[in-house]
Amino acid sequence: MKKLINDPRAVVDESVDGFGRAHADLVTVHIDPLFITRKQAPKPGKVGLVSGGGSGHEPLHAGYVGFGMLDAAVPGAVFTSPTPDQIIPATVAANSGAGVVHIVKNYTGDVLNFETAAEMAQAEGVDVRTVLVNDDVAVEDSLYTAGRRGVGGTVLVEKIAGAAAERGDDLDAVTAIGRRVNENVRTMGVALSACTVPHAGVPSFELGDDEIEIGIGIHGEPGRHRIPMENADGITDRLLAPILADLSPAPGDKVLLFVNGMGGTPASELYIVYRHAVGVLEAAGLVVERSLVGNYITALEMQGASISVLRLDDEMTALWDAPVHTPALRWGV
Amino acid sequence: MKKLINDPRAVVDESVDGFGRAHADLVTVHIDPLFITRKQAPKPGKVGLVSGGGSGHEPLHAGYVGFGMLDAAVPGAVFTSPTPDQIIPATVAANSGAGVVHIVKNYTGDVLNFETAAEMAQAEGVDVRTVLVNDDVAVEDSLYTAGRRGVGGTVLVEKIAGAAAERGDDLDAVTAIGRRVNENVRTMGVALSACTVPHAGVPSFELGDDEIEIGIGIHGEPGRHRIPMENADGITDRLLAPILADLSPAPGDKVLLFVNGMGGTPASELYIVYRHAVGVLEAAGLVVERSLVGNYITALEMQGASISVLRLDDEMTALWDAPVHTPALRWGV
Amino acid sequence: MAGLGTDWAVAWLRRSAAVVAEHRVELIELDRAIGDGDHGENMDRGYTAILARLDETPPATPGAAFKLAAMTLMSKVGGAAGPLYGTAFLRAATAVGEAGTLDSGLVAAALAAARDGVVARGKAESGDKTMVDAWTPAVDAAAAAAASGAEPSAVLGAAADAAEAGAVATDPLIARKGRASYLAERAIGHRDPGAASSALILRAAADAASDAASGAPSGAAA
Amino acid sequence: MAGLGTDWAVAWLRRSAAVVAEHRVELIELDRAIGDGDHGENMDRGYTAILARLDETPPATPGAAFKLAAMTLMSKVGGAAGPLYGTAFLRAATAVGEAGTLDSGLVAAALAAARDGVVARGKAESGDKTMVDAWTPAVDAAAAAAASGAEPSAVLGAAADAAEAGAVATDPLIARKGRASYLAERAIGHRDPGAASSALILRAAADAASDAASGAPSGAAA
Ligand SMILES: Nc1ncnc2c1ncn2[C@@H]1O[C@H](COP(=O)(O)OP(=O)(O)O)[C@@H](O)[C@H]1O
Ligand SMILES: Nc1ncnc2c1ncn2[C@@H]1O[C@H](COP(=O)(O)OP(=O)(O)O)[C@@H](O)[C@H]1O
Ligand SMILES: [Mg+2]
Ligand SMILES: [Mg+2]
Ligand SMILES: [Mg+2]
Ligand SMILES: [Mg+2]
Repeated sequence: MKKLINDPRAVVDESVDGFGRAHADLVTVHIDPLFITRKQAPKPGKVGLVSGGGSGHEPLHAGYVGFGMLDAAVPGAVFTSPTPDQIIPATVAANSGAGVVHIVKNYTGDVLNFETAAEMAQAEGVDVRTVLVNDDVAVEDSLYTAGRRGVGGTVLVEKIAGAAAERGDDLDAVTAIGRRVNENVRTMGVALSACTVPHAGVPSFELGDDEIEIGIGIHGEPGRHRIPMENADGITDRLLAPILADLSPAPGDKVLLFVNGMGGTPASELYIVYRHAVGVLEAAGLVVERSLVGNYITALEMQGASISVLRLDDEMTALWDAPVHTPALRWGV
Repeated sequence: MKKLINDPRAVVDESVDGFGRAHADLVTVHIDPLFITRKQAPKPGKVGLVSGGGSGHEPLHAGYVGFGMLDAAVPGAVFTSPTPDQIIPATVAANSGAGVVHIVKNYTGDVLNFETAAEMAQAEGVDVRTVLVNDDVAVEDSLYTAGRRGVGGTVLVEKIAGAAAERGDDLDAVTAIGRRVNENVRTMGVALSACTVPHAGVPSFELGDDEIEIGIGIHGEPGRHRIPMENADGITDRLLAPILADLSPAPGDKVLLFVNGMGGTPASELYIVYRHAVGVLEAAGLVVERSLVGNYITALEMQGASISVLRLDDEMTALWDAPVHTPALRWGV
Repeated sequence: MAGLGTDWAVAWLRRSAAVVAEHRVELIELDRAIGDGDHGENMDRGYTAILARLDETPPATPGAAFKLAAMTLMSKVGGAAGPLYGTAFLRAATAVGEAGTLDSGLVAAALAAARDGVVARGKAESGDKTMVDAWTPAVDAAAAAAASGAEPSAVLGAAADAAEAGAVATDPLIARKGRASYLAERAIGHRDPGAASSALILRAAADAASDAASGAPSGAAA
Repeated sequence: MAGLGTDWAVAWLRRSAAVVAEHRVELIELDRAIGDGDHGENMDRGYTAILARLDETPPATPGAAFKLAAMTLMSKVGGAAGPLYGTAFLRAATAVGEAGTLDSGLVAAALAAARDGVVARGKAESGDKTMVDAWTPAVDAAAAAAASGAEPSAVLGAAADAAEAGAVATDPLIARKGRASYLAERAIGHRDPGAASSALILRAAADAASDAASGAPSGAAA
């Protein structure tokens, strides 16, 4: 294992510390328990947005703390959900009296820890709602599993719900729009290589020189199918097919196309995937109204990508376009 | 070799095509010969900025085409400088009558091809100046080599010269500020792994499981020293020492600290490097006034990083802060 | 019939910490195969923190020791295992109340309460390939042993035996909860990491009890 | 004494294309060792384009063939090699002018002009571990052969022999120009890729000339 780290157990603390210094104009890092809040206090009366999860998915979530997106982010250990003693003070800090929305990716650990924290914050007088993100179509049979995972769609939920909160929507409205985004987004990923969790020191799974994992998650957990390597267009087809089957958009629908890098994929390859994905969506009669291409929710240095398709309505598009100013996403300001 | 590509020889064409589609609001892709121009025509009378070089360093250069930065970018084959027949029309397209600045990284291929193109564009009536970027302190002895390479500093030259052109500086002034940035920036890189050029199909060099290359360039060319793996703080010290020795800043100097990922390095690791680098610079009495952390000039999927330190003056800081709106760098707009 | 006191409870936690540290890599490997490779690290971080807190604020009753463990695991482990083990210890603490020593019946009741806590939080059923598959046989064996009049240490011994068998029995299962559920058939042939860590912890409880019964110094590492 | 005509010039370019394609991986490997691994790919791309243009607009004189090669290599190769080879062929075209056939003196003069073009553009000296180290011995050998009254095909044979020896002689050198210069001592023991491709191309010139002399079909691949 070769990584630009010092003590494997200090990776999260040191990285968040560096992040806080690099973006001191935007965020404040609180230590022990560890969480990150917006530097500029949000407008009084604004609904607070808190998200969090295991580390190793940077820029998610701390990179999205700032104007028009999150009020606080709670990083756990690498690939391990954070604990209630972190989530509770983050929730309290994000509450200006209008209540707080937890944006939680659907993993047992995240769900259980946020659930506990929400109960306890509620007991401290904070009105907490939860938007559960479960957009990963790789998990086919949700009756007999922990349910679909929250992956790429999380970024879109955070952006759009964040814009709704910023414009002054109330707790019910922000929760509703967050859920609406989740209901309209589907994601599927592929891994060309595994990633190595610092404290484990060995790759999280083994892939042959000519194998890829279709339906990979963002934790280096194995995917659903292992197949021989294919070219980018073929892989893109394989990712889009279950997305479109599940979302079943109608011809003429407007969509946001999000091609996400897993951390170790050159931008040039993401654009090759994007290129073919646009073609497939257009051939299906869809209108690609908005796009996002880059490393926005990663799995350490994994090589691979995910594709998310979000069916837009006019309100979502307007909220997507609304100004945002965070370390990792910025426009209009 | 596992990559999200189709035909290895179509990598640049397909990737630029996808890039053009994803950023159709900002750029226009011209094919055969291949170059990229700004969508929104620059103000008449504005000095044009053109850069280019081998592909594989994305987002450099096409990602920096847009308001406040480049007017045109010219991508070569992967790690191969572009040819005059591409550079000439890009130069003509960028010329609004006020002349054009070529920002050229100091590699024999880039220099020769841009030189030829400049002569020929000049013959077609375009006033062309060249800013040569050679910030890489890894190349020690420039008398007996092709000279220092242009690396991370290129991004800073493009941003700051781009802002000068955007505010209306004339050809001499834009050239001068570009050169001033180059004179005040030093960079040094490290590779933890090699990268694989698509058409070559094998890694550009072999590194042992416990070896790293200090002084790596951005083409997968070998670095200057190969040493056993060290921790992030130790590596950061090794990169900063020659930078500071060569730049010899005075205590109290204001600097911009740029920690750049080579393509396959997680953001968390870049922040760990950033954290220690800030400490070293502050201990040297420097004031870290501005920062940039992320993948801005890469070498395909190489794991590694580079550190650039730019000694700022007030004008450079103001131009750095000026609004920019490109696919890869955006603020203030 | 010797009841198990605070010394035992503390010894159990210390011994668990040692055992978890010793098996850290093994638990990571199990989780790497069908999860995300952090279970050993998570548990080790949690129990290391327990050791520190035991030194800071030594508990006065077994119930207080369980509560200390619950709060520490909840706040230091994260992931799925943190809230599950946290809830388990919290329910166990409630089950034993203020009791200074635990007889066989109370030991069995504490284990049952712990298991119920895991089920209440995680909603897993037996056969879902989770830690419940170690706990439920352990609870059943403990209840049977207590009903037949066994000593507390024998009750824990029976629980540990059953937990170990239960962990082994997760090998052929398809997971229906937790991360391993994403793998469907591909989880077959792998042991559930949480079931494995549960067996280790229950064995530590039994070993701490035998040491206490045989008068060995409490708190000795395995 | 048979001069070399347009047929020979075209045959040279076609044969070069075949040889470069055949040695593509070898040139990539050489460049991978001390450069950036693209030289074989760059040259192959350039000569493949030359083949296409030869079909589109067959040149009428050797000079026109050289000019076609110059423009194509300049616009398709990129990197350092593109402008260097482009300039070489451009200067060679100028040196031979409108001549319909090239005698030994003109062949030697064309090679000298090509070499001078490389030096003018790249500013490398002999011993800098560049393609100049193949060209300069080739130019000297060609001049000597022409002065001693050798046939054009023998002039090219002498040039090719010298270029091959010159390429081999780059092995022990430290590079002072191009990418390999960044390596300092670490370039020792590796052959310069541009010198190697130059030797291949000059050998192709000689082979095309022997074929022409022996009446073999022009344009045959090696
Ligand atoms: N719903 C559940 N009910 C009971 N146990 C569960 C449940 N989900 C997961 N587990 C247990 O948690 C273990 C994984 O713990 P850990 O690796 O620490 O957390 P994570 O899965 O969040 O990485 C599994 O091996 C399993 O025994
Ligand atoms: N200044 C120079 N003068 C002469 N030849 C040079 C010079 N610089 C580089 N070369 C030649 O170019 C070759 C490399 O070509 P190529 O790999 O195609 O370009 P690049 O170095 O841009 O990747 C070298 O092996 C060397 O022979
Ligand atoms: Mg985990
Ligand atoms: Mg090159
Ligand atoms: Mg786990
Ligand atoms: Mg090369």
